[in-house]
Amino acid sequence: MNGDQIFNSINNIQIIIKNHKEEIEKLDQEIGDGDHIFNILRGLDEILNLKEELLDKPVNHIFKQLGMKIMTTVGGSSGALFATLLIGMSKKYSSDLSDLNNLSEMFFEGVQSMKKRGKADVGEKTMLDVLIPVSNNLIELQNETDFEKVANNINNVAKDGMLSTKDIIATKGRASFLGERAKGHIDPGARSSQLAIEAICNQFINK
Amino acid sequence: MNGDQIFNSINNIQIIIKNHKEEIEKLDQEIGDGDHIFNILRGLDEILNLKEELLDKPVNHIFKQLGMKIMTTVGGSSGALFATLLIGMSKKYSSDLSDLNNLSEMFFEGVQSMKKRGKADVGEKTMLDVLIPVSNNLIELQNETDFEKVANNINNVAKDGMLSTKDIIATKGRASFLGERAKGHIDPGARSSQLAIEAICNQFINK
Amino acid sequence: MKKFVNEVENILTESLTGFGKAHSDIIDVRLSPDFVFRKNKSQNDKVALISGGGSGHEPLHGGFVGYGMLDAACPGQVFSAPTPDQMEAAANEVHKNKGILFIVKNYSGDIMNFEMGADMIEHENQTIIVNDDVAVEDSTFTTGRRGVAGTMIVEKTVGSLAETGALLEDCKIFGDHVNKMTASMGVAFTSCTVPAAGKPTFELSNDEMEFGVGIHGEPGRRREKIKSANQLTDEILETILEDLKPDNNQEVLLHVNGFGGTPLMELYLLFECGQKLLEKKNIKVSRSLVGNYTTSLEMAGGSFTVTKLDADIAKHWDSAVHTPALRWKM
Amino acid sequence: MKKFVNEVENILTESLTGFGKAHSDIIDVRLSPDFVFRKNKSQNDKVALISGGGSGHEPLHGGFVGYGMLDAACPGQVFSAPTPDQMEAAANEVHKNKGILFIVKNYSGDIMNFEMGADMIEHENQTIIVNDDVAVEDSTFTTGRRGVAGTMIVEKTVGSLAETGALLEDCKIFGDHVNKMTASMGVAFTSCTVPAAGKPTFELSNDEMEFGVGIHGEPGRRREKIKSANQLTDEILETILEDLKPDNNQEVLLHVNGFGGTPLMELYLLFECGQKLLEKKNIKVSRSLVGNYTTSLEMAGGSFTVTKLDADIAKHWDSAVHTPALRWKM
Ligand SMILES: Nc1ncnc2c1ncn2[C@@H]1O[C@H](COP(=O)(O)OP(=O)(O)O)[C@@H](O)[C@H]1O
Ligand SMILES: Nc1ncnc2c1ncn2[C@@H]1O[C@H](COP(=O)(O)OP(=O)(O)O)[C@@H](O)[C@H]1O
Ligand SMILES: [Mg+2]
Ligand SMILES: [Mg+2]
Ligand SMILES: [Mg+2]
Ligand SMILES: [Mg+2]
Repeated sequence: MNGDQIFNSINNIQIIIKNHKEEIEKLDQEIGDGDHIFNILRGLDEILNLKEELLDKPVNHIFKQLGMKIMTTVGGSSGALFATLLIGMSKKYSSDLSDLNNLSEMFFEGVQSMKKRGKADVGEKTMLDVLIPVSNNLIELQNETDFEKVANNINNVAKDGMLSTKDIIATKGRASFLGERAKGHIDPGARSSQLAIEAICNQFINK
Repeated sequence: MNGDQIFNSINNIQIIIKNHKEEIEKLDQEIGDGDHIFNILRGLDEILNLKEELLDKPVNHIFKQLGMKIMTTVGGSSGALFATLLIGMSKKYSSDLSDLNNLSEMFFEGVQSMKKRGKADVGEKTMLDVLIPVSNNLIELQNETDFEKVANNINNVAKDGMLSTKDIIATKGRASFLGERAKGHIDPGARSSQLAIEAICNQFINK
Repeated sequence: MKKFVNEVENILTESLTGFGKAHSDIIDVRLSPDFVFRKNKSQNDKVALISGGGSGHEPLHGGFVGYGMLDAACPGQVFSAPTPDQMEAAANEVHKNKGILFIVKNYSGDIMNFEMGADMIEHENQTIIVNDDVAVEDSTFTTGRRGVAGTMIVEKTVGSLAETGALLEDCKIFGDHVNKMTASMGVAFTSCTVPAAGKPTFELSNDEMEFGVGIHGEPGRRREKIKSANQLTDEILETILEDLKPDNNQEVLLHVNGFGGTPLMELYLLFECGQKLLEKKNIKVSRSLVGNYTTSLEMAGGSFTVTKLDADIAKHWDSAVHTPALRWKM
Repeated sequence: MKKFVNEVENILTESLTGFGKAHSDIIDVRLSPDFVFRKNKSQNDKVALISGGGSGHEPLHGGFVGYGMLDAACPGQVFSAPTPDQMEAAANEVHKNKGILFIVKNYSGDIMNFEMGADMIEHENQTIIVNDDVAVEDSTFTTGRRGVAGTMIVEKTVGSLAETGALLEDCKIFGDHVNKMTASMGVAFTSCTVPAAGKPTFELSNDEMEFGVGIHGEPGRRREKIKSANQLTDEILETILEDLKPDNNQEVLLHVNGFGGTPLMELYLLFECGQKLLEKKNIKVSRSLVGNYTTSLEMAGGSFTVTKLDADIAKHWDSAVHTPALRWKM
């Protein structure tokens, strides 16, 4: 893992999010307050601005700085949560491990921090319905050598998690204020998280 | 002239104004503030409520009371002006004169008061472009015995006056704030005044 | 039409009654004829200030009744001048043996009805006609300019002078002076909806604005494509400054007034644009007021008002005031 | 989208700068990280009150910084919670050796960001979570109710207590108490338009309203046909009273809050409806506040807030306050 790869992934995430801008915007307008897409886009812009500065820095330093940037520029629930994810991830990097091992450990740690920060778990109609299953799945697959298989797996888990939010009555986040009325709507944070994961997975899938 | 005839005329005026509600509303929205039709309708409602109380009263008393009612319930330019007209008219009634003579004298006096109140004259894109020519014409015709002829005459003078406001650049009233932009629009007060006159004239025209 | 309303005919009465109750510590409301007046009359004799006009511009004028400003206000129907009996009743209620000063915005309807009201009272009285709107060309042949957001600045400053026990004559002279030192101009993005009409007074397409609009949604100088806040500020303040011809280093009061439907966030942004432009021209904004003070129901848009300050105007602007909508130092 | 704006990205910075200039006598604005704070710090040590939240609710919170209310406010992007570094910077600027009290509306984003901010500072601190919106059912499993227009009542009363030199502990207890005594609910007639989005957040047809709407235009209890002001008042106040369970002859503060796009005339009419209904139920409205205090950009609509008064709350409501948006007795 290195700066180039990290920023390459962020680039791909930005592309996929921009391609789904209207859809994400609409999701948060329906069951939230409509700012989610702008929070995400602002965050991506801000961290891509750090590319030159961070490209050659150690991986844990990069994650920490990305997290700090998101923390200080995004705001909202997603700002706090994604900052927590990245800062959590930065703590677990070890130069002795393979990329997939590193990613699994780091991601697991990051998602654990998010759960604490959001006081939430699977089944509450949030981005954690995508991120928790993905982090569990990654741990299971951390010694797999076929990256395309891992990517396909993760991709599907993320999609399932995202779709599962559709029929949940939210208990966390803004959608929770809606009760029954939020049913039938996909959670915006789940959708943007799933898309980010899809962007990364696509890097490993030979289409 | 008696109370019955007066209230009958007011009734007819109300009918014709209601039939042109949308048109008058639009005229004041275009070059004014849109309240003219509501001022007029409120005034007509209020004075028709006085019917029972005033029916048998002397003509000058009736006009005075109608004027007072309009003065205290209508507001806006048209409230002040029509109140001034009626109160002015009330001062000139004489039981020695014929109806047409009375009407001519009373109306002339009323319009003179309006000119003073509004500090306005013909050619300023106001209701006076209808009322001044009408009052002059009435004076000329005050000894005519063919009422239908008088009515037809007056009717035409009122219409010409009303139409003339279309191409005047206003110097009085709200439309004056518009300068060139008011050109091409008929003055709302001129239209409502002309319609009122038409309603009365129609009583004497055998159609 | 979507409004908080029961029967449209009762909107004014119910609203005025609520207004009276919400501010029962300082004002009272009398109905039929309608007027708002100060509850705790000043101990000392003073010139009584009475203003009024069509409703729909709230907090103007009822919101400015109280210590240091108006003694009474006469609200007409929405956008229709009040009737003379309202002025008569208000005058009889609040006069204090030093005469009555009417403050009237320059519209035919207001002028005529206030004149008729003045004819009906026995107290000595004078009238200040406010005509601060530079959107409309002034000319000796026409009705002249409209009275808009500058009116409350006249009411505040003359109200303060009247509180000192000044003579009617002096209040009138000072009010005319403040009016001459004041100029305003505004722009609308959307129409307002008069309750009785139930639909918008005018239509603007999605990229149009009415430049130089009146506070009743009357047309202004021109209808044109919307522009950036900086461009609008430039055009409006240029026109205002042409009229006011301020000296170098002139101190001014800069008032950004919202027409009702524009968020505070934008009004403060507009203030920032205005302040920066005036600074560049060596004009010192030493007093400021930002908010919805002279509204046009729910119309989106706003206006700039600039008042050139001298020591007297500044002093009377700064002095204590206690009304429903403007309150400081007490 | 028709707004007073230059570049959409700069709307907050320009607006905050203008806000700082317009009220430079009492507050100051720091940018990057953004916060508003009192200019003339109190002489005495006091608990420092810091609030904040997404922008678009002006005058909340920046408009309530000043004597008797907040020490600082942290504005986020429009409808997005502020970032922790804003809270850290504000805390470091305004702390006065008696600890920091954060006042936070109950939204995930605000709570998380304020928590992170609190983690970053060394000063002793506590947090009051305001959750007065009874439109949304409360439950131990969910995030619970939203914080809405009642927040400024908490800020006013706790602000007053803090000014007396009270301990952090006592301010926290009192704030929680005021929050518990307060309940709100609102209705929207139109949507707001987030500047970055450039189009309305939701669509309501000509005869529809969103009953129990949130202050970000989030959906409420239900979407339904518009009703008369009296009917709306009945439904809203019933829900509020069910929650507050006032005693017979209970004294209350009745706050009618406009969401930004509704004329004052209608808000006072709503106040009249509310006051009459409460009177019928033997509840005494002894304090009132009517106006646009907790807005949702240009959204048309409004809310009722009722606070049950005891001697303490009444005293701290009445006490002197001097902020850009609320000022009395000084
Ligand atoms: N307590 C929480 N735990 C986990 N995720 C949350 C929580 N609250 C909100 N979220 C996520 O954040 C998303 C909304 O993010 P965003 O719109 O940026 O912030 P906000 O809700 O503050 O407006 C939701 O769709 C949901 O996925
Ligand atoms: N000074 C004036 N002299 C004569 N007529 C006037 C004058 N000012 C206004 N008007 C008439 O009044 C009409 C408008 O009446 P209305 O809409 O009821 O009052 P307002 O203009 O005060 O809103 C105008 O169309 C015009 O005919
Ligand atoms: Mg959101
Ligand atoms: Mg009119
Ligand atoms: Mg009018
Ligand atoms: Mg948000």
